[in-house]
Amino acid sequence: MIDIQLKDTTLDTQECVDFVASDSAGGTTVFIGTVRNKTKDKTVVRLEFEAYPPMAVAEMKKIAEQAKEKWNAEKICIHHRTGILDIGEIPVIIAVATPHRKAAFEACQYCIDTLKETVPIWKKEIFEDGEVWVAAHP
Amino acid sequence: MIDIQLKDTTLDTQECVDFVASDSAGGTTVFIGTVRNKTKDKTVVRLEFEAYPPMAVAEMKKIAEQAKEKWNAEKICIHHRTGILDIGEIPVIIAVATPHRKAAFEACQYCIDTLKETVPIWKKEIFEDGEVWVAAHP
Amino acid sequence: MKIEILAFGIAKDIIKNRTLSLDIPAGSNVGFLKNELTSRFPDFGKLKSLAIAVNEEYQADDFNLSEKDEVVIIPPVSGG
Amino acid sequence: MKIEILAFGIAKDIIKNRTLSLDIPAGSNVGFLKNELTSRFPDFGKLKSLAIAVNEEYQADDFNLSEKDEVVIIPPVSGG
Repeated sequence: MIDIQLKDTTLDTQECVDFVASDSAGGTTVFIGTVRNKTKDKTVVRLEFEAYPPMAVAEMKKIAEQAKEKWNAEKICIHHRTGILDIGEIPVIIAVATPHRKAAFEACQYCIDTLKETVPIWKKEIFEDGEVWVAAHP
Repeated sequence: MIDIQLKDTTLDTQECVDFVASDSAGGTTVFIGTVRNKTKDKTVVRLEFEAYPPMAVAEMKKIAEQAKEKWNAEKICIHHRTGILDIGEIPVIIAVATPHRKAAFEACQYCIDTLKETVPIWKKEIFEDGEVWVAAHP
Repeated sequence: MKIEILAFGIAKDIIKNRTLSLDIPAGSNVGFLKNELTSRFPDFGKLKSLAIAVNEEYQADDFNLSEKDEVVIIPPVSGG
Repeated sequence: MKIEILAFGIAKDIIKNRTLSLDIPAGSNVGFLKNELTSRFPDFGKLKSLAIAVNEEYQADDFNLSEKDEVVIIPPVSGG
């Protein structure tokens, strides 16, 4: 089972953990992103996430399906925020339950690594003196 | 900051996640163990965890300190249950917050792997037709 | 043929709009479109990467476009 | 000297008690204690490993015991 959500309201870790809970899974690994207060020593005021919604959801679903297949995951949950996020807020939660724990770590890491490479979501960092689309330029 | 708890009441994932939350950490990784309903196709009825409490806490603290040092973790939380656990209950939660996500995965995996090797806690699996101390014999 | 293009993130800032209408030869491929975009808006050439999604799927340069396609400019993504 | 030993997990089942009092020569080390335990309770020899903690720390075979030490038999652990 896979649960993919792209939404503009606060993400809930417990909801993701509850979704993947399973009597036959021995290990659940969760990754929780957090808006950091600094990027390369520059103070971040807030972040803004923009998504191309239908494709972002489709790409997250692909990632979850690949991870489910490759690591024999029982359940995978990927929730991603859009909109304006303050410092300490959560842009992304990924929870993966697998029969054995090593696979849970690998699958969860695969999901977040791949999400950052392929899912059409863009993050703008807003500083006190300007703003920048993250990773846009070499 | 490190939070180590060994207790005979339900573990709370949100509590662990909240403990490690930090404005300067960009990634939190959480491992949640779960009591599986099967071991090698044998139906498990419940588990019983016994600990040598002062040393179990001391060893978990050592692990957290090593991980904090090695991966520059900001905060680490390790909670472990004792007593009787039913299927689906949580024996262990480990949450690690680091500035960058790769380190969070590595540190969290190190904590659970090492915990299973060194912390004086013993798990007895209770089946319908008997019981066994896990991993006691070769 | 006339195609309607959607832009997100920095692409939106570069074309100074959310959408863009382009007249390109019928049967043009994704590679042609990227060249066209970069010559009209040189700032696309400064990005780390430039991808095109057609009907919600990434497509390579040799993919042929049709008039009814949903075409989206995908600048370097940075979710998570 | 007389030492008081605590047992957990399967060690408790093997000695059929939570504690065990042993009379061993003064200055005996951990290795001697393990041999003594295994000869009295051969089931210890069947375990995957056998460790001894002294005052809440694992100790190697060459560690010398004293009468006031808190000595604990640590059969293979299986937490998590």
